[in-house]
Amino acid sequence: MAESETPLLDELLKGKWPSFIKEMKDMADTKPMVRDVLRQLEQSYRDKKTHWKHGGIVGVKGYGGGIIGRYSDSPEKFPGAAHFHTVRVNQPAGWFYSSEALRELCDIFEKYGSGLTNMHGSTGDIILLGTTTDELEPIFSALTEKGWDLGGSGSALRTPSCCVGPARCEWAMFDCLDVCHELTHFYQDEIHRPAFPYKFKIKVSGCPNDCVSAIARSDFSIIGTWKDDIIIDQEEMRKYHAEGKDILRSAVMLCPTRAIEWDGENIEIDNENCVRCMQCINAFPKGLAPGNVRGATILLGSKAPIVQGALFSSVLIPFMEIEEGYAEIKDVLERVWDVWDDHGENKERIGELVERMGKGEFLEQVGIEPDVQMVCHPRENPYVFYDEYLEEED
Amino acid sequence: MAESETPLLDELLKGKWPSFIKEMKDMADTKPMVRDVLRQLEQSYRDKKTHWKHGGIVGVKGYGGGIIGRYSDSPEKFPGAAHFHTVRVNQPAGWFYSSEALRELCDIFEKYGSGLTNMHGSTGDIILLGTTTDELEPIFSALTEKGWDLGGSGSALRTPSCCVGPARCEWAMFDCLDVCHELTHFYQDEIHRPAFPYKFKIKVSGCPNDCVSAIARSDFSIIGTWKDDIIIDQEEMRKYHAEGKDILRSAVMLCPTRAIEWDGENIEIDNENCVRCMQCINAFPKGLAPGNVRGATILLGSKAPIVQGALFSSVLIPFMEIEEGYAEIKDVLERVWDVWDDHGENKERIGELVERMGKGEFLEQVGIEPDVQMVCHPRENPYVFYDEYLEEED
Amino acid sequence: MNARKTDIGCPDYKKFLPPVVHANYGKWKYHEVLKPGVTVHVGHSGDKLFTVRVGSPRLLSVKSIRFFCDMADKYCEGFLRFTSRSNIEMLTATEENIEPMIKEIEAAGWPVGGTANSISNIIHTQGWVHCHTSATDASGLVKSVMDDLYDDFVSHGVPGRLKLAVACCLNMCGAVHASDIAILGIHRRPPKVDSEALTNFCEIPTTIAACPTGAIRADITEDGQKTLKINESQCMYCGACYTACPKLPIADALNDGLSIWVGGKCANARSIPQFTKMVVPWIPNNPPRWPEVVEAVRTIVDVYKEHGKPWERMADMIDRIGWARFFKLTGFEFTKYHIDDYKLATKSFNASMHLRF
Amino acid sequence: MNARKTDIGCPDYKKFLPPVVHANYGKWKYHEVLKPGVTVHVGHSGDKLFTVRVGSPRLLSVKSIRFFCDMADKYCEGFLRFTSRSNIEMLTATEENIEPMIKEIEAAGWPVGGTANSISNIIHTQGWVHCHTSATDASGLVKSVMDDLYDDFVSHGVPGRLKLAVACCLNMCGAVHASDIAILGIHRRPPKVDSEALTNFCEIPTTIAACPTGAIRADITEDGQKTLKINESQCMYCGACYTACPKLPIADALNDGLSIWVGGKCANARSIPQFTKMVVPWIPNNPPRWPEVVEAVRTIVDVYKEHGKPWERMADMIDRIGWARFFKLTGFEFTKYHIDDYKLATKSFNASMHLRF
Ligand code: SRM
Ligand code: SRM
Ligand code: SRM
Ligand code: SRM
Ligand code: SF4
Ligand code: SF4
Ligand code: SF4
Ligand code: SF4
Ligand code: SF4
Ligand code: SF4
Ligand code: SF4
Ligand code: SF4
Repeated sequence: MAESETPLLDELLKGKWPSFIKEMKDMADTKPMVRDVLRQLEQSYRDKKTHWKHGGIVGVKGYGGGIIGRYSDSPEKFPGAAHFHTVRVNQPAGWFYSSEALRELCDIFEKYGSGLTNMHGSTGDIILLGTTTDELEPIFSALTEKGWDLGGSGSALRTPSCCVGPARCEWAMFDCLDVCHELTHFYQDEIHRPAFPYKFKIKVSGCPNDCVSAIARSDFSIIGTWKDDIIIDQEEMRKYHAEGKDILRSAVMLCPTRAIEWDGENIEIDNENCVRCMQCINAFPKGLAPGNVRGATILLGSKAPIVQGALFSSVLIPFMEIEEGYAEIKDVLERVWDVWDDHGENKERIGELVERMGKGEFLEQVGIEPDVQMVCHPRENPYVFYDEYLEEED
Repeated sequence: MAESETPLLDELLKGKWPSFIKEMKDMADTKPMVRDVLRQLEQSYRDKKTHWKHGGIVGVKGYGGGIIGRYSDSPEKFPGAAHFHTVRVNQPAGWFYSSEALRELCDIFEKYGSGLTNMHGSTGDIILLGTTTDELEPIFSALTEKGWDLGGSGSALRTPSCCVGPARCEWAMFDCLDVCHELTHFYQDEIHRPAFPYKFKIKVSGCPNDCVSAIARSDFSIIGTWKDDIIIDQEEMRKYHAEGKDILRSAVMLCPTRAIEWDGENIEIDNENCVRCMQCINAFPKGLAPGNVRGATILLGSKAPIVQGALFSSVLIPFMEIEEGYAEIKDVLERVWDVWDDHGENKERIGELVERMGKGEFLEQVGIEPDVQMVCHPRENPYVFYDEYLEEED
Repeated sequence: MNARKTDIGCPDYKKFLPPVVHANYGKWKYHEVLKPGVTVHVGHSGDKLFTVRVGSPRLLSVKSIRFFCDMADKYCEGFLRFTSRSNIEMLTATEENIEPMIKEIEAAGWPVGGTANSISNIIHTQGWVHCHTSATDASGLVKSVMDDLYDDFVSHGVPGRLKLAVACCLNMCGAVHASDIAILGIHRRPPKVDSEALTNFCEIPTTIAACPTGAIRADITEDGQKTLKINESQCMYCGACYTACPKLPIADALNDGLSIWVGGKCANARSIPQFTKMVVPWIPNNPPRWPEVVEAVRTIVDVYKEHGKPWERMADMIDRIGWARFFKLTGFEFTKYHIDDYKLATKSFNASMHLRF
Repeated sequence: MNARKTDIGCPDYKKFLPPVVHANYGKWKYHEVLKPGVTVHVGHSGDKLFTVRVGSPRLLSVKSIRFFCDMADKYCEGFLRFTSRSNIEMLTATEENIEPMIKEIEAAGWPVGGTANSISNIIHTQGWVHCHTSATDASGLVKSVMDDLYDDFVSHGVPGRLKLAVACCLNMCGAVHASDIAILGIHRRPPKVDSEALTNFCEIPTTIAACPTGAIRADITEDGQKTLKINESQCMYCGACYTACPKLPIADALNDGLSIWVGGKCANARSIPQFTKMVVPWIPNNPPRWPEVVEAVRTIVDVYKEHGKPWERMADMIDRIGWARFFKLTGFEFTKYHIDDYKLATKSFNASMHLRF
């Protein structure tokens, strides 16, 4: 591709950070559609404006999602960009790959599309960035042939994702990869056939460090924690100390509830006041470890700001033991969906429903006992709606 | 008064805390109206229900407030309680009295009313608890004769109040008694002739300890603070230490921004991070004192919860030097009232107006520059309403 | 206008300041609490002002006021003041006067205390003594609770200052929304509609507009009269409609009662001001001594005494130990009614993994 | 149904785990960061797993992916993974492989780093590369900013983890609402109404209902066509109406641009999760390299480097030093637009005397 066609974009070939323009140019030589997309992008850089139109509804047979339709607003100028749909491919839990499997994916993407990807989309999917309507069925066949399926889009369950967890992290309180995998498989219908009031995301983090931002970016957040005391290896703590690690400034003074004492010899933790924030453990992984009674907290409702303001997920089940098969998680999930089905308005995320309905009322609907850990503090206003009042005859 | 008439109330004569029933009974002997009020109260104790009706509009000539009308719902049963209006008398700043002045008040109250008072009402007034419509003009004349005037009620400026301040406190950053007195006198018309959308309260505290709860209970809160460094007397600190006072646990560890260091010999304060909370000064009044550049913060908008939820006042002017005559305070006050007059709805407190209008917009209306100290943090949502946008020709 | 005086404002406070205050006005150096109820303020001049704080029921007869005037004349050069919590403060520059004065005051049945780490007087309101919207009696509650807390008024036995408030309805005249412990009278049944001649007393549109939840709408009685109808499931008993329209009485002996709140504060020391939080949604009215309320307050005070650290206010302690532990220690039940569902409710949800087990 | 496969879900992750992971799955003991980009995880068994983290533009061609497959085959027994920030992680049990692998990867132009106290990759979105509602280009911004922050990716020079995000419109696909530093594309001019054939493309009631501020109402054009009218003073440019109706284009070259945000976080370490806060309301789009944005981010990073204490995230640092000082140190102007006026605005007001001078 001649440099002169995209002088502005070429500026982005400079600099040390790997360039997405280089990635695109690498494909442009063999893929005319990429060349036109680049030319259209150059136009955007000149106009300071997108040149994509609203997506129309495109997809594969039997699925209501997984493809994001995308059309150029100037197909006459950029014919290769006329269609440039996204295919969302459901990633394996934890984003682990064998080179063999990845190569198969690459071959498919190169054959049926632009050969460009996002590894990965913000929700977690493998994204094939750009193909035409005609190629959708063929690419779908090729993918399923090799064991791949589409991810979610629209008012559906979105592709669940999880942190690396037990595969490479000492702090995973349960098998987050397996939970993610199992939920993905168990709810295939919910992923592929949008039937919810709006989108619904699940993210699974092995501990409160929350390396997949479950608390901020998933309607249903499953995050590991523990119930019993932090396990202390005093010897290792003394070693850290001897190495010059500052236990005072990296743990004691940073503990949000000041639950730690360190006298230069021994560390002591007031576990009743420990809020399981992870700070001391993060700082001293050899000396401190989460307890043995491990499980997860379920939190509900996070989302981006459109249009009532962003929400974080908030505690729905303070502690749940995670047992193989994950029946309890599924049970809660389905009860939440039922209430959402009955009461959710169109385009109302579950967090917004809880806000509108009231969390107390929502708990009752969903059949979960109120627990003080669900709130930062009890109500500050006296405006209680009582279910009933006493009458003379009572 | 025969004990048998009020058996339930008589239970409240027992116990060590001074009894309001005793106070009432003490007057009942000479005041039949008090006897009937007691009988009505006994009835309430039996019925678990008030026996007062909505107040009608009563008052003294030329004033729109200062009297709270109160009528019995059973005047036939309790004729002495048929009328039992409250007279709000504006207290002297700081609630200081000479015995002479108090005695004069007592004489007036006994002559023209029940002889019962609240010393004081929650807003700060001296309250004469109970008189009849006929006695209102006479009592008003008697009061003004002796130098007393009524306080506020209704949609008016309410009686300002202030802490004991410079009269007996080392921490008063300015003369809160004088500010309170001056504003009371300067705004007599606003107090006596309700012309606001709703009530408006002013409270003045000499320092952030806020001994009159200005931040929680006044629309316009004037609270003392200082700008420069905390004054340290190391010698006195060492004495405290020698006496066994725990500087670590009473100051260092309680400082909200951890701005204090104490090495057993010297105390050091990072004044840039000190948020003027007063804790360390409270704990060690001989060793630490507020700086010399003293003034006040003006905060706006606190109120009880009816009906949008309770509000605390929030920062309007982070720091104002307090100069005799208080022209700057008056100027701000009047600009606030102007905006309220123009935009406030009926029964909308100023804090509610700010909420509805947006604080940024309110600041513009009232002519005060936005300052980051007015907020805990900048906005968390992207929903900015811009005043204007650029057009092609710009 | 004739000679009728108006707009003279309050008397000048300067007339009422004792000489030692005049001399040291704005020039105090420090203070010390000598014992419960007795403080000394020392001026840069070296002058001393002694204050003796006396508990008061706030509702005072002229007889009692005159008694304190007598005390002031005898021991305080004729001056005294009241505090923002309605206590009486006897002011003297003469140290020797303190003990005889205290003796005489105590002998007359008045408690001396309320300073520093004691439980001071309870800020309260009118109740059945004087108000038409009251769901309870404020003075009776205060008397009952203070009888029980008496020892904490006359001693310094709590970890930090402990500020109590009572209000008899949601209007919260006083300090309920920002107190360490608060008792709040609440209605709990939607107003009854007294259709008879309602339109003579009430403006229909104003009344409808008064309801913050939109629970009220216009209606017609069977005999064709204009009236109002309340959607009961939308009502949270604020009484705003009753204030607008006396034909919507909200008081109801069976359902009126008390709620208990904790953790509010106004001072900026350590933590910023905090709103009070509801911990017991409802206790029935049980006059004349409300034993269940007294018991609940006592429970909270005991937890605070045992678990609070020096200087910690209730809010600070709970912040440290957590609400879960507070509910466990007090034995109060946590219900769905404790979870905010009003306008800013979202901000009260625990949107974090900070949990205690 | 025919042989067409559907609903097979994602492949089993177990197939893709390297042998050392299989052997130590769920049995890791601790980890250490050996140098920027290189970590070791040690199992209770004593086994070691080394990870080399490589920066990625996220938008990868199959060519690049195949390159990493080659590297995996050569050094990692054929396995690799991606992180939640789109970095590539090469996984090996063989310590000797680390250096040659790094050498080869770096030689091909890929940076190794992003661990611990470095600035990791920027979570971002589609922008002009693929999205119809974008107010800016995400990838170009990321490239421009990361070129500038490159040294902080390959070293451990920041006080704590520093997480960046970019999103190209208010939908905030990704992490903008909870990041240490975020760049957000915004529109700043109300949608234009393209009345022509509007009713063919848009449902009038749905579009009116889509607006959260109620700024849209039905209207009639001069020639009697049904159309929509926007009350511009009520519009805050969220684009919700454009999503519902393509005939309300909101993109506008002159007014679209970027806002800069700081202080969000998701982790629960120390403080609870925090939303990001707006610090620069608007910078015009200046492609291809957005120098003003790069400069603003650099300013923030420098302040953080100078004033942050170990482990402190941006939010923790600002909490300690105060927002006033943050604005002073960065030189950003504080305006009325910084003050929240949306639904929960009240909770962001400083209702305290905690002030810094
Ligand atoms: C591809 C992706 C961005 C990316 O570059 O990675 C994306 C792209 C779009 N998002 Fe998103 N969202 C993507 C992750 C997110 C996330 C992050 C996450 O899932 O962790 C969020 C914030 C979390 C959340 O769900 O709230 C997100 C919040 C939104 C919203 C706002 C929803 C809300 O309730 O606030 C919209 C608007 C809508 O749904 O109408 C939206 C809409 C869109 C649409 C479909 C635009 C539209 O209005 O039709 C975008 C299509 C772009 C395109 O042409 O490819 N996208 N979107 C991400 C999905 C890839 C994947 O499947 O892996
Ligand atoms: C007498 C007093 C209580 C007391 O026992 O001390 C009082 C008594 C009444 N208050 Fe109050 N308020 C009194 C201080 C307060 C305070 C505290 C304060 O001023 O520091 C508040 C909370 C702060 C505030 O202003 O928000 C307060 C908040 C209310 C409200 C709720 C206003 C709001 O916007 O939230 C109402 C309802 C109303 O205005 O309709 C109210 C209404 C009333 C009325 C007039 C009842 C009514 O609806 O008509 C009460 C008359 C009772 C009676 O029969 O005597 N009162 N009222 C206090 C005034 C005495 C004085 O002048 O010194
Ligand atoms: C007399 C009075 C002012 C007045 O004008 O009437 C007063 C006087 C003093 N206050 Fe106060 N405060 C008075 C009501 C308040 C209030 C308002 C209230 O009680 O409703 C507050 C805010 C309440 C809140 O936060 O909810 C208040 C919060 C403080 C604080 C901060 C306490 C804290 O740690 O949170 C201090 C500092 C301290 O305790 O050393 C303080 C300190 C003081 C000092 C030590 C100031 C001084 O140097 O003289 C005085 C008290 C001696 C003592 O030990 O009691 N004063 N003080 C009020 C006495 C009320 C009473 O009879 O009990
Ligand atoms: C690989 C990855 C998980 C994954 O499944 O992909 C991961 C891996 C680790 N994280 Fe993370 N985190 C990863 C994204 C996150 C995220 C999400 C994000 O970046 O968007 C978060 C929450 C972000 C937030 O708060 O906004 C996150 C918050 C943490 C924290 C808490 C940091 C804090 O102090 O606030 C720790 C603890 C620590 O730093 O020691 C942590 C610690 C770790 C450890 C040390 C866990 C372990 O023992 O292996 C791993 C990091 C080695 C290192 O130094 O980087 N990880 N970590 C993600 C790498 C992203 C990247 O390429 O940079
Ligand atoms: S969330 Fe916890 S378990 Fe998962 S990778 Fe991060 S630190 Fe490890
Ligand atoms: S995990 Fe957090 S809260 Fe618990 S002791 Fe460690 S630092 Fe403190
Ligand atoms: S508010 Fe401050 S100045 Fe006023 S009495 Fe209390 S401590 Fe003293
Ligand atoms: S006044 Fe408060 S913030 Fe300032 S140093 Fe003292 S304790 Fe810290
Ligand atoms: S709180 Fe309610 S009942 Fe009590 S005095 Fe105030 S308005 Fe009357
Ligand atoms: S009591 Fe309050 S909520 Fe109930 S109907 Fe009346 S105004 Fe509405
Ligand atoms: S943030 Fe907005 S413009 Fe960017 S991909 Fe998401 S929806 Fe599209
Ligand atoms: S951009 Fe948002 S606020 Fe503006 S008119 Fe459209 S929907 Fe309404």
